[in-house]
Amino acid sequence: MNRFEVEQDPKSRDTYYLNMGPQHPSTHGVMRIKLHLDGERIISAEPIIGYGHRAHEKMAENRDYIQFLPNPSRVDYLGGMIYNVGYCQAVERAMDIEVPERAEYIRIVCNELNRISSHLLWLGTFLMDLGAFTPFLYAFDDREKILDILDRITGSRLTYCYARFGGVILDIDDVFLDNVSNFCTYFVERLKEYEKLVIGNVIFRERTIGVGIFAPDLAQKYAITGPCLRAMGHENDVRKDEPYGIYDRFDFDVPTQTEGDCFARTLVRMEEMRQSIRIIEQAVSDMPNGLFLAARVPRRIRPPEGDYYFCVESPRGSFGMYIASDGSDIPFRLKLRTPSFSHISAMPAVMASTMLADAVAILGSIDIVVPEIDR
Amino acid sequence: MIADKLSSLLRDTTEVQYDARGFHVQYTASADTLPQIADAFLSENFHLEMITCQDRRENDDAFRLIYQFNQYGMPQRHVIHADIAPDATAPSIAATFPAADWYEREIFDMYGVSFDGHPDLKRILMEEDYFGHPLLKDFVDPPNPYRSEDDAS
Amino acid sequence: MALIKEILDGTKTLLTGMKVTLDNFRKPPVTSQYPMEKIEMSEAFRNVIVLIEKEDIGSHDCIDCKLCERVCPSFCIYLDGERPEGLRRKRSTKFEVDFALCSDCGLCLDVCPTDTLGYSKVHDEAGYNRSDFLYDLLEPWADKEEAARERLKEIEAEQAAERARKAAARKAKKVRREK
Amino acid sequence: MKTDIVQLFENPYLALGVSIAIIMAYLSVNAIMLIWLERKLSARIQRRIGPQRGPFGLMQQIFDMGKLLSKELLTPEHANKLLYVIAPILVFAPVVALSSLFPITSTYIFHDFNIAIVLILAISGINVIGIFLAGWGSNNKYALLGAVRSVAQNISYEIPLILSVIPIVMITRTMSLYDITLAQETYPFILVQPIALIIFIISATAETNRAPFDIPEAESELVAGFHTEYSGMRFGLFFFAEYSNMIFACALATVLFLGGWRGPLLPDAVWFFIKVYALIVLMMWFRWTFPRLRFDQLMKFAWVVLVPLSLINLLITTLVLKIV
Repeated sequence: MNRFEVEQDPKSRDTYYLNMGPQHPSTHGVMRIKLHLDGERIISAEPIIGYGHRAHEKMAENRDYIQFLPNPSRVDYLGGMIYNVGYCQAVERAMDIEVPERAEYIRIVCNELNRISSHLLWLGTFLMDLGAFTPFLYAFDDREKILDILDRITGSRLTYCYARFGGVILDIDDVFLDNVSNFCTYFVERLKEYEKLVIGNVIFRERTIGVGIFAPDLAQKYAITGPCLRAMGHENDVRKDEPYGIYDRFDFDVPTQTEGDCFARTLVRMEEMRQSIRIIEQAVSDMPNGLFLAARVPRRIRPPEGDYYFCVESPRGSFGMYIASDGSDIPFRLKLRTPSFSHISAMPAVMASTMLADAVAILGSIDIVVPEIDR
Repeated sequence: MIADKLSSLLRDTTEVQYDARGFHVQYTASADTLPQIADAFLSENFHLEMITCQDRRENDDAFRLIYQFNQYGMPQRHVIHADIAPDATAPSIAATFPAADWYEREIFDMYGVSFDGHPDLKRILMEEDYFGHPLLKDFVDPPNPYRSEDDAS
Repeated sequence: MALIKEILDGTKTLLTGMKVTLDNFRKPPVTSQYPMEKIEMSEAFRNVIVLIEKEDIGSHDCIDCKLCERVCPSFCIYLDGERPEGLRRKRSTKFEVDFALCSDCGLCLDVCPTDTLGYSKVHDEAGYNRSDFLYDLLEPWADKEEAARERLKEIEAEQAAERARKAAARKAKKVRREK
Repeated sequence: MKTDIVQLFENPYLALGVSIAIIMAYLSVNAIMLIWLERKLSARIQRRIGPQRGPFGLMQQIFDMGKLLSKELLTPEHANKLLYVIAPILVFAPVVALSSLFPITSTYIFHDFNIAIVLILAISGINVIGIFLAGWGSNNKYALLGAVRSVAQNISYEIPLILSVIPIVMITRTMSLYDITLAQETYPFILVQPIALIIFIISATAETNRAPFDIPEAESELVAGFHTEYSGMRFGLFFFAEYSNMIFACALATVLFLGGWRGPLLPDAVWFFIKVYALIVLMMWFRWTFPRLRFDQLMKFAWVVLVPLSLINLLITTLVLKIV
């Protein structure tokens, strides 16, 4: 008996269990949700995770800080750049490594481009879960443009390993900056099109308004972060609250909605893309000259003994890295606190007493990335 | 204030340098007071950011549970260290913070630490019939039965 | 009345959506015909690592320092080397990369002291076995190895002469200062 | 002057055989062409190129057919074999049976039947049974859910569909499709019954289980709905049935509202097919633009919006006919 089970007539035996997943078109990966259904209505939902467990935390205990560099971007393949940069920033803070100005600006541009590409993929897959196939391909087309831009300097399109302790691996050029500015102008127009096609659509509104409401107390109980939290009315963004890197130099808003339903989450993410464009435009116009990789980086990365916690705003929420160092080359313990893990653990409370089709919409709207849950 | 509520429950309060460490206060507590600590944090509008564990059997002959609480708006991270003996169980705080439910399952899965009063303590990331606890320092990776010799490179 | 207004508003949004798709219908396709038309890989494109030619040597300059082997997070580089007769530096005799394990992180390029590692620009490798991806990076350089070693001897001789000259100069300076 | 093709033959069984052969041949080719059209259209809407094998990608469909035909027909272990096997046929059969009723030209028709509309509405209801049997027989929870949804949806939308046809019958005082087309000599009925046409198109989209009303096979929720377990040509029959149903529904709309074969300059049959395919393109356009409705919203839409609206339309038509 699940704690979130809706009361049910004990005499009624007309309920059944449905396995949504591990292979299901809308679980976005190998994840399983055990649904207890009464007709189309969900009595209880139990997410079962771990199908994509790759033991990143164990890997971290077996290799030194530098060798763990390619891993963070594999934890969440959609926000790879943000995770990659975030891990570098965590180690840089622990080691007190100075990062050159130019590198910081490059990181901001890449981070925000990556955030937009992640949100675009979310938009596409979310709408595909709702049955609209065309916006999915439009979103992928735009995402492809971002990947092309990032591909030019990072050499990868999905799992970036671009940041290094003390900067980035390759300098950007004017062509890159031009591409970015062109993309910004193009994308602002394109967002309006999305809004016409999607946000205004009456069917989309019917499917999302009032669906999958995160009750106000849920935030505190389950440590909801990111766009899901902002859709509940909390103006909470790691980039504003604990500005890491140089986020405190940029002027941007934290979009919030109060309803906490799928539609609010959609609006928050759409607005977030617009704010990311704002940050990128500022960063591109202020781009300083100079080094892109610090000249003096310690050869051996050995943070002083103690615990470190560093969190970044990933497209899904607050991604935290807890590093326990014993003063050696190898982390004693590296815990990855991933936002999707918290969000999916709240699913039993959110999904109870919704419809089967809503379960799909909710899963789509919270933007889960299964490897990030399983790590 | 959270500090007043916690003063009777915690020892070794250390204010740490936020700029270097990323959290504000670090405490050491004994494991059996964890439910009271959780209640205190809940009443002060904190949320449970994460629970994790360290295998310190080699140095201190203990597992160290690490609870991290934070609050929305103004970040205020409180980290609580609670050492438990390798064969002891810790009290569950899933009743206070439902978020702890999965974290405690994960620690049970990865370290074999049991939690009293957990609603449904079972493996979460590894399959249910798995034998070991992978994040223990003395864990040995078993040979993969599904991979044939000529496949291995 | 409210219902009718709702229906009309809803219809309007549906028509706006249909107009968006119609507008896109008139635009040209954005897909590229991949196998028919080759895609230019970017400058920074990462594939399997290769040994780059050093112009003065006429071949690669891998000195078997094993730094890349040590830093590789996937442990997919296998190196071996020897010190040829009459050479100060070592030459690698085995440089294999198991690309099936490689994660293209680029850490080996970072640590390479002679900068002789680079990326291959081939992007469409395929194979039937894992062993198909065990690349021998020295293979393309095998026939140039002899010449390279000869060349290296000359270079090292030059370098030695340079060093000797500098040492002599230093010595002379020291002697002069002592005087 | 009209001539029934059926009456050209002395032997009625021969006539039947020839008619069915022609219709089957047409429906198969039509389904293949419509799949091609849908794929090309969706590709252009999504700024892709779409199928490319052969001229204009036409060969792609032939190859796909070959693939479907050559695939093994799998039957799940605990499926109800009989129901599982006859379900695809039951879905496809009504369309074949009813296609003979449409007056494609003013001169030659298969057979003019004086209660054609009643026959069409009655027999087209059979394919619901086929879908339900498919879902029930394949012993799969997703398929069953799809079947349940499908039955509820098809029965609900049958009512506004019928209610939107009645005004036409009232105006023309006949149920023969040929006579209804003749009655639209001066103007097509879209001008007098626009609301009925809209209701008809919406209901027909729902009846054919196409997006945005494709909840019985909603692939993001139910994997593939009622045909989850089907493979090979049995799946192909469902596929054929979908497109045949489409052309069937659009042909009915053409006859009832758009004046059938009537049109200037071009031959009758050409005008008929232009109208039919224009409606089909419209339905495809819907599909590639809109998200899917939720099951309960779909039912609500039928009962709260469409049924009252069609009743009001019927009432107004009655009043106007009474006064005029």
